Amino acid sequence: ASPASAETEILVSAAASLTESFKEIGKSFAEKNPGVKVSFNFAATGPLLQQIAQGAPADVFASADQESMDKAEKGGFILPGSRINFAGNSLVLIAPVNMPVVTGLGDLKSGRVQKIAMGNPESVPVGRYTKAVLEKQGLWDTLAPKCVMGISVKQALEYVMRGEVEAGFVYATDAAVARDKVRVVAEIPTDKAIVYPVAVVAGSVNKEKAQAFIQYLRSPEAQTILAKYGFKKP
Amino acid sequence: MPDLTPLWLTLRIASFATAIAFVFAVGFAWLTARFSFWGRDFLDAILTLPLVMPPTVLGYYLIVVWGRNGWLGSWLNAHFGISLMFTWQGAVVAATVVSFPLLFKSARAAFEGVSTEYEQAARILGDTELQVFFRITLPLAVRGLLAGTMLAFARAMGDFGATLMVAGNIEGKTQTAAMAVFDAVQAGDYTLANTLVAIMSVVCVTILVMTNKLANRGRAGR
Amino acid sequence: MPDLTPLWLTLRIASFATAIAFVFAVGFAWLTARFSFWGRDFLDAILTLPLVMPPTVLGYYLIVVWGRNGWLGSWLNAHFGISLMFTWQGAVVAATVVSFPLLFKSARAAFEGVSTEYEQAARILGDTELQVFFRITLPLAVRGLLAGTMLAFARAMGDFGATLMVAGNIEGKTQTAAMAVFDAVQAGDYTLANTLVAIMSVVCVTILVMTNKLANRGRAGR
Amino acid sequence: MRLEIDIRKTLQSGDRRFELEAAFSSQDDLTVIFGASGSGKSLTIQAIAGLVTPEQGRIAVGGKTLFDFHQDINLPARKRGVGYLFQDYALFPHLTVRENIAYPLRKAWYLKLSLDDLQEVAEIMASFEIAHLAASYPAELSGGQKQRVALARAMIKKPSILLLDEPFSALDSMLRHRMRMELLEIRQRFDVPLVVITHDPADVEVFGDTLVIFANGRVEEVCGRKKLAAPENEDGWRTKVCWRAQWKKENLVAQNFAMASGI
Amino acid sequence: MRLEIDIRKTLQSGDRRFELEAAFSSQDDLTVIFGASGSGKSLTIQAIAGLVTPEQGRIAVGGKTLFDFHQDINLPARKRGVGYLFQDYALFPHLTVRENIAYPLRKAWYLKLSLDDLQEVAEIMASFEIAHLAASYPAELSGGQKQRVALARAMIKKPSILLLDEPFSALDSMLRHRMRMELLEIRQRFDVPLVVITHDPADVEVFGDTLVIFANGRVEEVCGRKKLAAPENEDGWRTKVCWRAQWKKENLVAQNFAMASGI
Ligand SMILES: Nc1ncnc2c1ncn2[C@@H]1O[C@H](COP(=O)(O)OP(=O)(O)OP(=O)(O)O)[C@@H](O)[C@H]1O
Ligand SMILES: Nc1ncnc2c1ncn2[C@@H]1O[C@H](COP(=O)(O)OP(=O)(O)OP(=O)(O)O)[C@@H](O)[C@H]1O
Ligand SMILES: [Mg+2]
Ligand SMILES: [Mg+2]
Repeated sequence: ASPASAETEILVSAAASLTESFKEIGKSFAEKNPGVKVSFNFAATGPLLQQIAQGAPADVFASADQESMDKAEKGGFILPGSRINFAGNSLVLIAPVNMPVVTGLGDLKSGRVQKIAMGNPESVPVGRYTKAVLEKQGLWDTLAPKCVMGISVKQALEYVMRGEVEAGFVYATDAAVARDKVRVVAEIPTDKAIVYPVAVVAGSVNKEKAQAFIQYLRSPEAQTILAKYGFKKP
Repeated sequence: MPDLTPLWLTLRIASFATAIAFVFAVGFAWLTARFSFWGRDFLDAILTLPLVMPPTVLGYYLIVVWGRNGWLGSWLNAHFGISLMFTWQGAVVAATVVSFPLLFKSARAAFEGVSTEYEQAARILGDTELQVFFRITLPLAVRGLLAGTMLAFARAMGDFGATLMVAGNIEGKTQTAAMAVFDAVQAGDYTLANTLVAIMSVVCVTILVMTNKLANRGRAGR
Repeated sequence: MPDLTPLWLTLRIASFATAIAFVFAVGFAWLTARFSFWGRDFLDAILTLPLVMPPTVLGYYLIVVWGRNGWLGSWLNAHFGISLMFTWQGAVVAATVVSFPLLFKSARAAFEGVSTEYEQAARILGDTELQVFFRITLPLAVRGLLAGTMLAFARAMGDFGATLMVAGNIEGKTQTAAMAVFDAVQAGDYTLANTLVAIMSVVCVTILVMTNKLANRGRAGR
Repeated sequence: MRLEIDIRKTLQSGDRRFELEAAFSSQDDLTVIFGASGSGKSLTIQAIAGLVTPEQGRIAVGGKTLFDFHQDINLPARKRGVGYLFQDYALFPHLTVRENIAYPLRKAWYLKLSLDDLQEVAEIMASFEIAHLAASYPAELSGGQKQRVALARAMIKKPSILLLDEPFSALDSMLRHRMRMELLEIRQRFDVPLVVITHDPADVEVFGDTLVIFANGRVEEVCGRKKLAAPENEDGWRTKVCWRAQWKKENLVAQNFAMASGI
Repeated sequence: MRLEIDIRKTLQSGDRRFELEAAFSSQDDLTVIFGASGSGKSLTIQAIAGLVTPEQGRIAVGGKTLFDFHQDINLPARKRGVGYLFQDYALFPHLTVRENIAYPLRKAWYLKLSLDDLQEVAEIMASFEIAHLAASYPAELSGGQKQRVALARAMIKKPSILLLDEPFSALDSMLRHRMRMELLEIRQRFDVPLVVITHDPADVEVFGDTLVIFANGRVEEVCGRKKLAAPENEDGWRTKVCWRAQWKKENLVAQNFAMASGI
């Protein structure tokens, strides 16, 4: 922040899937809090965490999964006690609109389903959820060879949208964006609820403002915006 | 010791991609280096463009073209029943596209550095244009070509975004070393990441050093 | 018309990165091209390595080194109070690293293509080694250097992974064109993505064509 | 009639402009082109070889038309069947001496040379005294050695005409003498006409059945050996040279006079 | 005593091995090196210029030691202050004729030439008859034109010794004559000793105050003009040349004899 302007700036490192909703929330937050400017750094959760671990000057860290936040907490990168959950999501099975092959989880085993897109369980949160579900259903071992692991949930969505795969696992919010190209076959209940945590970064120099932003995420205004993009209440 | 399948796959993909890129790059480079035609600089710039695109974006366009429903891909699928998506051949296509500009530019500069006098001498000695090219131009441009080939090979080995998009990241089938490293870094498994990077580096350095040595051995005076 | 800030930023970053990479690449290229020393091929291979790493992984290593807690970064921070993380200068560092190998390899091949006879003639005419380099070697290697510079510039413009890691993706501050395109593709906004890609391509082609034209104008006979 | 040439060509370099208007014909097997530096000699034989395309005119060798602007004939260099010795040799730097000389014989790309061909290469290397250099690269040769290799390479395919651009300039006098005899022998054995550019009056003497004198891009004078011109105006050096070429060794006094003034 | 040289150097190319053992000294301002092709002439003057580093021995010019193996002296080429004319000219292809000639004058990189320097360049171009070529690039020159440009470039800095590797081979006889006179004049005006490699007996005549004859990498014979050796064994051509160089124009008969046998 430059000393010349009275404006303080907070930098929010947020998961890529929050891009549209957070941009909107940022605007409405700024309206409510004159003198505060919110900037965003959108990327996959993995890089965001690495950046924070290496001392990136972020003030707020909004992750798409609990595990990354756990790591951040364990590493001492976030302010203890500042962590809250602000949104929820759900896992859905989708298929291209013009491909009627898949009607439920059970169809995935069929020979007519050659490829299934999902996030990479090793690095993408949605992939971890998907893998857990499939393992619990006893489908993982059969389906794993068919699975195409995207580096991001968006990549999995892309494959489904372009009809390169017969089915895919993404978040409900992603499916909502591509409503005209993909069809939601089923919502898949997950063991652990899919909730997005947010926290103040330990190295932040604007801790109060950061805290204010986090609080704002729980406000009705912010929740309305999040709902608009398909997010659930935490 | 981590699983080395991705490494072999990477080497195979990179080799094929470099070979294909070589043929096209040398062809275009020769064309632009030896003939002056309208729009030559423009063609040159267009052929360099793949370098400017973020690989993932390039991958996206590759799917649009080569995907099962892409305009070239659907034709391939309809007439030959083949699809490049999620196959290592698809990875080759992606790696070829990303490494092509490197070879093309190097080759063009190399060809332009060959004195036309030698080519003229060869013509008088009875060579056709094709013979001139293979017996004189190509061998005399060998340093630049080699540098370009090594760049292209390294780039093809390291490509991640475009390859991933086209070939998917299917373990044991299309997962390349770059993807494995990426996964490890993403997953925060730095020990694995470092090991993989170390192995990749050693392999790559070995290949580069050996190529250099071979090239120097086979090189003529001057 | 989309916001063009990322484009200007990209051009600025790419220009700085290319300039820095040029200086180092030319230095190392000259060293490896003109002197024969133990481990030369090895050094050459090491300097090509950044190309083999997936950019994101490279970015990871970069922040390990340059981050505020990194071993070079912490020193910078302690002594000068500056940090490269999330600044456009950081993006320059990342783009420099990814584009360096392209310039280095091209420059080395170009220098090796310069006949040492001209250098000897210049020495007899009273030139110091430095003068020989600037007045003879460099101008005679101009084609290859130019090709390498254009490659490096294009690569720097298109870099995504490494730059993102070091500089972040902060709109109006460190978001480059490549990131904007990537974001647009991610958001499924293909119209925006295509527009951005089209603008980037036009800008890049214009720059490349103009560079080529300038170079040809300023070129000597032969 | 073995060589007919009548061409025009304009060369531009910045403001400087060079106009070549070369027209002469030679019925003899030995033609020497003589003239001041920069007068267009090299350009003319490059046009015969097909390295330079004239803007106008006609070139014919031994009745075969190589170039004719009006008939739209322009044989590519490889089909002209001429031998050419470049002024700076143009030896291929990536090939050894042996490979350079064998170059025109090896038409398929990777085929080994036949035994006959190898024999031929060995013979020509021996006769040019470069057999010991067979495995060296051009960069490792002395100036005269390069020139002999280039000569051997130009001659190995028995060309229908042999164009030589200052073939002996880098040779010592012993070798020069021997190479001249060698060339004359080859000329007779294979009946190949020679066109020689030279600055050496001794070459004019030996090779100059027809002497063509260039000045400023134009043919100033053509003297056939048969046309026994009287030495009328002795003040022009060209006349002296012509005259000298015609009278050869028979008139030593004249030769000495030419030598003394031409040092 | 202006030039002293006593060096050894071995060159290897594949199986072929060339051993240079050059030892001679010359008190005269004009030294001609004569000898068969590949006998080591070019290598020797390259060693004087500092382009080739001998394995052994000593080189001194005008009392200044340029190389001494035992004293561990090896001046870099740029400090030797010699002028050198390359056998294939080595004109810088990216510079025009004027820029090539002005090259040694322009020491700071981007500085303009001073008026004096420009004047000097213009003068030397005029005296070498290449003023009209000033803006051309080397690739646009004829063989002889290249050579004159190279000579002008080597001479503009008034070197302490001027080494010439077959300086006139590509020139026509008129020009050759004039260039010789030009060189001799320069030599006298600036008192710069010349070392000339040549195959032209006329050069031997004009420049050969000391004649050094090379054969197979060794100095076969050194004849000073003063040492009036009797022409004892006339069967060796070298003797003839030496002898001829000594007797010069004074003995036309001998000259003719040498000419006839040396054609
Ligand atoms: N780089 C090299 N490697 C091996 N041999 C070499 C090398 N350079 C020159 N030679 C050999 O050294 C010998 C002497 O060469 P040099 O150039 O001094 O001859 P020269 O007397 O100048 O002959 P010329 O009159 O033909 O120019 C030659 O036999 C040549 O082949
Ligand atoms: N590419 C070119 N562009 C412009 N002028 C040229 C070019 N090539 C040659 N010239 C000019 O054409 C003229 C004739 O050149 P050419 O090489 O035929 O001369 P030459 O008679 O062979 O002379 P020399 O005896 O010096 O070799 C020269 O004045 C030369 O400068
Ligand atoms: Mg010529
Ligand atoms: Mg020599």
